[in-house]
Amino acid sequence: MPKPDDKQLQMILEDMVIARTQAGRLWNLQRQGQVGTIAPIDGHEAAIVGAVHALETESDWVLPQYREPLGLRRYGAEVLDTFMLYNLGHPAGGHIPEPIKVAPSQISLGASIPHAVGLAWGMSLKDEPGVVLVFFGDGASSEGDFYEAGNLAGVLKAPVILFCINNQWAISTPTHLQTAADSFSSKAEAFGIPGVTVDGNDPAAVYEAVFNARKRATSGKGPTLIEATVYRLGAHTTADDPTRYVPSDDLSAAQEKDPVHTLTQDLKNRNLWNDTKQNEVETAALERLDEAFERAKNTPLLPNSLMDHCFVSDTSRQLRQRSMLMDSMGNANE
Amino acid sequence: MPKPDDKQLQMILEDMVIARTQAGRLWNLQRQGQVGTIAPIDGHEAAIVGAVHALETESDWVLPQYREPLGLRRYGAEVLDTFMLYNLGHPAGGHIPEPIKVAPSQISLGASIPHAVGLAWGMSLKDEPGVVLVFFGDGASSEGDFYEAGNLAGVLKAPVILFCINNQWAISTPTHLQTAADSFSSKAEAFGIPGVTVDGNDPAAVYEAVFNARKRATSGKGPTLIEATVYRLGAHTTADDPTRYVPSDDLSAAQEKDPVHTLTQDLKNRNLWNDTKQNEVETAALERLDEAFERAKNTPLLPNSLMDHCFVSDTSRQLRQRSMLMDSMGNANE
Amino acid sequence: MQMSNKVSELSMLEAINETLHSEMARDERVVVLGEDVGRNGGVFRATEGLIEKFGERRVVDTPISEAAIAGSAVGLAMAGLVPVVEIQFLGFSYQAMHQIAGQIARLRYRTQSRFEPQITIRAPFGGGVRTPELHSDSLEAQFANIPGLKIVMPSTAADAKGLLTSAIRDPDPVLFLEPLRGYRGIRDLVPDEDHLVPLGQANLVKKGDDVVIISWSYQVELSKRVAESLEGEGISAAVLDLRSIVPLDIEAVTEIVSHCGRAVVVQEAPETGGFASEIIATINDECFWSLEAPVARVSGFDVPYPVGMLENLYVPDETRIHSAVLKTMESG
Amino acid sequence: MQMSNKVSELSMLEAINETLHSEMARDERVVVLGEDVGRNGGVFRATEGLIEKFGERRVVDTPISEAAIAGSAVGLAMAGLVPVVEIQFLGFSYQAMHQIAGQIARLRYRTQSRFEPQITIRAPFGGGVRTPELHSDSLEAQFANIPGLKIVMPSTAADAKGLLTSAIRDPDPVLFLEPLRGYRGIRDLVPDEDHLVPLGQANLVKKGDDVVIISWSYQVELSKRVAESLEGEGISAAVLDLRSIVPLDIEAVTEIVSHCGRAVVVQEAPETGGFASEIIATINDECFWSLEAPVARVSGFDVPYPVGMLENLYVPDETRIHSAVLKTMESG
Ligand SMILES: Cc1ncc(C[n+]2csc(CCOP(=O)(O)OP(=O)(O)O)c2C)c(N)n1
Ligand SMILES: Cc1ncc(C[n+]2csc(CCOP(=O)(O)OP(=O)(O)O)c2C)c(N)n1
Ligand SMILES: [Mg+2]
Ligand SMILES: [Mg+2]
Repeated sequence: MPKPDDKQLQMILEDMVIARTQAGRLWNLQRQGQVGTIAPIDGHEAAIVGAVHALETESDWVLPQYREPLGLRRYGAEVLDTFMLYNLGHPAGGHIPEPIKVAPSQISLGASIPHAVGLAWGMSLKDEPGVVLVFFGDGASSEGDFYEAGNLAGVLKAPVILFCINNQWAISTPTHLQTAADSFSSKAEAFGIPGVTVDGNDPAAVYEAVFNARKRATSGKGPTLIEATVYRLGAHTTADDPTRYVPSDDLSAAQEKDPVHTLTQDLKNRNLWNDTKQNEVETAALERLDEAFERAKNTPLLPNSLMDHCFVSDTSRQLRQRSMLMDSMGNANE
Repeated sequence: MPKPDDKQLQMILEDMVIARTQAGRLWNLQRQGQVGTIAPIDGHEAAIVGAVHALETESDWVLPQYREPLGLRRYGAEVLDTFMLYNLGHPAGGHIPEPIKVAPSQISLGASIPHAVGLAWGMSLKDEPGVVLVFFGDGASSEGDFYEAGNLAGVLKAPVILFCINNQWAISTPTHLQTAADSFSSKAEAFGIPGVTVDGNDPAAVYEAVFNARKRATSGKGPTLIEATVYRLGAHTTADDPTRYVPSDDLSAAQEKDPVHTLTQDLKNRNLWNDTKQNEVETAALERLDEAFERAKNTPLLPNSLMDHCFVSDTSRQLRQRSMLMDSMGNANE
Repeated sequence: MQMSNKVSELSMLEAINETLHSEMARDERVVVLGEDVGRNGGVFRATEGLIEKFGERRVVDTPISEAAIAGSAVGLAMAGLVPVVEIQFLGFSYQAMHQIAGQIARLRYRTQSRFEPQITIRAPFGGGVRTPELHSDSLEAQFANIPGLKIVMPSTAADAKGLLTSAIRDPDPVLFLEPLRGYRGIRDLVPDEDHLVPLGQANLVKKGDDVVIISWSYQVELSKRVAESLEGEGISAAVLDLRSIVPLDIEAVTEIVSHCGRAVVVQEAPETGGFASEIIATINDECFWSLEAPVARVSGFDVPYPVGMLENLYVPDETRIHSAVLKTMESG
Repeated sequence: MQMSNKVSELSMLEAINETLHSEMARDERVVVLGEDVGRNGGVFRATEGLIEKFGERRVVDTPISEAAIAGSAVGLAMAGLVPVVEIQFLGFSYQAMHQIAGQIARLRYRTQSRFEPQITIRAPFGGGVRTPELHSDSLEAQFANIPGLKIVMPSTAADAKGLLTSAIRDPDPVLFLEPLRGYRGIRDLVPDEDHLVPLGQANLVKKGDDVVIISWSYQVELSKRVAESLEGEGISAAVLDLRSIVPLDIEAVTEIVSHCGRAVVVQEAPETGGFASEIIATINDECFWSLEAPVARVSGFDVPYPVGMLENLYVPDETRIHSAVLKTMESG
């Protein structure tokens, strides 16, 4: 049944509203200097949440770029908890605990795509069930990593879903300067795999595309490239000033199609959602974010963190550096 | 007039026969330990020579991979002379003299493709006429450089011809392990540019494809990806043993379609070629190769060659290294 | 005061932007390419105003393809243009390593000067501003081991102008590395007129007799502060700003180390294989006998560049430089 | 003679091939991937016979995509497999630099050990066999400045087996660099049984009292010959084979340098920023006071690795090592 039923749509909307609400609070926290640079999710909710709801969280991996974490709630509360540590610049922000099948954010554009292919390939070598879905942007699709990995995935028939969120911008670079291809999904031709473009503002369409790609992958037929077209409604990040380059007409037109508003309206019309529910969800989302934020702030920063986890055990030079560091911190505490 | 006329076909066959003949002699020289590793041209003659004959040597650049030099005779005698220096491991083997628009061999697979795009782009920025044709193999097409550069070329509408020689093998790797794409030319879809596959054993077909691509490029319409399908009739290089992996049936089938034999037969049938001509051309080709080889062997190796041409002028450390080197060479001569 | 002596107080970022403007105006062969360098003026505004002034043909927003950006610069140079490339953060030069190290650095050598790589690659790097991964890494030593690349690392706004001008006009490829912390954190007087600082000449920014602190890029700023505070403690510390690590001003290093007899080398990069090692090896080669104590090095640690909360522990600070100097003074 | 003491004379190539066979047999998580590693058995035959024995699922001929090869190894490791990657020549690791340096080396650190990069990358390199461009370059110093990578460079067939076994079993990523000249040019007695040489333990291959020659990989072979010939000249030269440059056996370096008081470091890489600098810096740190002369370094030159006819001038040979030792003996 590739289409999400009403119950699923309600859950999808709930996750979308939560993501949007928490993104707003996070933006404010950044403006107050409480967390580091943030890449807002606004406009991407349907694409991300719709995709994730078509996965089996127990068997399927998600490898995000950096805009997705707030949309991955379905994978467990730990995703948000870890994300808040990440936003603080805490080293534990890179460790989403077992058994959650979500990788931490990837800053190096495109670099996770070969990881996804290798992971999917490895799972199939081990005859493990499941697929890997890797998120990346229209901009990231220009990296050699995307192409090399997509081509490799095609040859290996790896159970991987290459999920390109085309939000029309790579920072200030519009898609027509990113590629002359007809669409990002048409790049699938180069890999000999199917490519589909879906309206990323329509979570049901996204769900369906991922559902089908998943089925294809798990039945040994190999990868699919999905392009979800959306519009980046916010800034690239808190460090960006989109008024320098985003035409305001384009933005207004896109706001008309805001995926959160559209689905809210739709479910309201069908009596599957109402303002009370909306308020409840928003309130709980903020409480949850604040709680995660507090917990993150109270997570001790172990003095060993700087030197730990480079190698399993220190080289002799690292040992010396570690003790030098401890000495100097001891001095600083005196 | 996209088709080569009979006169052109005769010139094409002449160049093909020369290439094949010289390749044989070069192979023997390598076997005698007189030159370094050689990548034979056998089977690629029609694709290379056919392509080059559709170019304007005064305005158009050729950036080879490593299998092409013997097929570039049309660009001038200096190409062979330089190639022989290259085969000896002489530093002057990298310097094809001005004004010949041919780059030296490229060992790093795919690496010349962005160069070609940049060069074509630069020529169009300077409003210079001409196009750039870059040769690369089916194997090289899997490098990120091919994809990144192809995509960039599409965006810039650079006057470049991406010429992929699909000889069915990348050393021992057959094309079905190289990509799952329907064809190498279908990768053009990813760049939003036209892609065509031509029979690389048919020099007229190759000529026509390059002629059309050139016209497209010079009229500002941008790049074309051409795939010329051939079969590698020889070893990958003198260091390779293809009997380990090339099915002998495939090889025999390919030998039936040997481009040099096919065109020879064709022109003979039409009284445009005969055995006398063939003998003349072969004899002259060998003489020419031997002459180039002798000249290369007699080209002095200047003691400064090791340190020259890194920077325009030495750093102080290089100066010290240079004098150390001169001292030790002085000592060695004593 | 003469025209040519006029100066303005600029941040390092402003000095870089101004230099790009004047070099593009001076030489029409100069083209600027990179991610977001056009309409957006660069994510740090280093290329601000260029596209408006010089147009879309000479100032090009590229796809996100570092290898194709660096690789196409080779072709642009072959066409006789002078590409000035921006890699958005130095860490992403890894994506272009085969083009930078394998192609750009060797173009002149492998073609015996048939082709000339007059290419400048600008990239920000360095710690202290809590950036995400791969934005802060100091990779200069990795590039220094690649023959054929010049590596320039200014520590002042005036030098940024003088060295970038030289870099763009230099017929050899130059990696021009800009400290993130210095973009707005460094301000000084910059000549308004054409200003050239030759590549390969270190700057003795502070004289001293007891010990010399040798560094480059933003660490010079910290070294100066330490050297000044040491005056109060009766230690006369010189500060040598290398300005470029390739070419390395071996003579300047030798002279000041021979004079002081003691040296501390400061870098942000990890200790193992960092460029400080090369400085120490050079001192060993050139003026071993004048050393009164082993040369000290202050470095990042041998772990990947860490997340924001750990950054202050990782990046050398005044305290660490200060105590390295004291230790060196006590030694021997 | 006990079973476990049996040895066979093998070339370094044979030792590597045998080790890959035994590690694949021992641990079914081990998979081998790379260009031409399957049907062809590798362009040097290092992976010969593996595909026949372990099948196409565990021995995979990949497309020519170094970045995807290294990058997919990260995913394979995340899946719990143990990838052993071949990069056909070390020079082409540049194409994968963003995956090796930016991802593999940091996987454990950035995920605080949620993911473990038990990945071995094998690659041949080094001069003396007149290869085309980028086949011979010694890039070890560039990798040594990337925290999170171990770098192993054997000089004997026995060590190749012992170190490769350790590398494959090591939970951290290891770059295992194989000298082209050693593939067939080095032969020695290799234990038939399981043989492990721990990573990070240098080998004092020859004792000596007057001077120590420190090197790694094929240059150890030359250094040994020089040291032996020096005996006849009345100079007692030790030879220290580092075996791995990360981890570096600082203790072994310190001990032998302190004992001899004089040292020569030999590398094939270009001088500037080569790993010899790091050895000299380490000696400066650890045993400066026992030095009786500056440490000498013998290196390639600061130019790109040259074409075949110039190779003999470029790569350090016995004559250059010999004269560096004599000069060091005369110094001070
Ligand atoms: C390899 C690499 N190059 C450059 C950057 C700098 N950068 C960060 S985000 C970004 C734009 C990414 O655009 P896209 O992939 O479309 O994702 P979006 O931000 O639109 O979601 C760039 C260029 C980077 N992080 N990694
Ligand atoms: C970047 C890079 N990776 C690997 C190699 C090693 N190598 C040399 S030739 C070759 C096969 C190339 O195949 P293809 O591009 O099809 O060209 P062909 O030899 O068939 O003409 C390989 C893998 C290389 N030279 N460069
Ligand atoms: Mg985008
Ligand atoms: Mg081929």
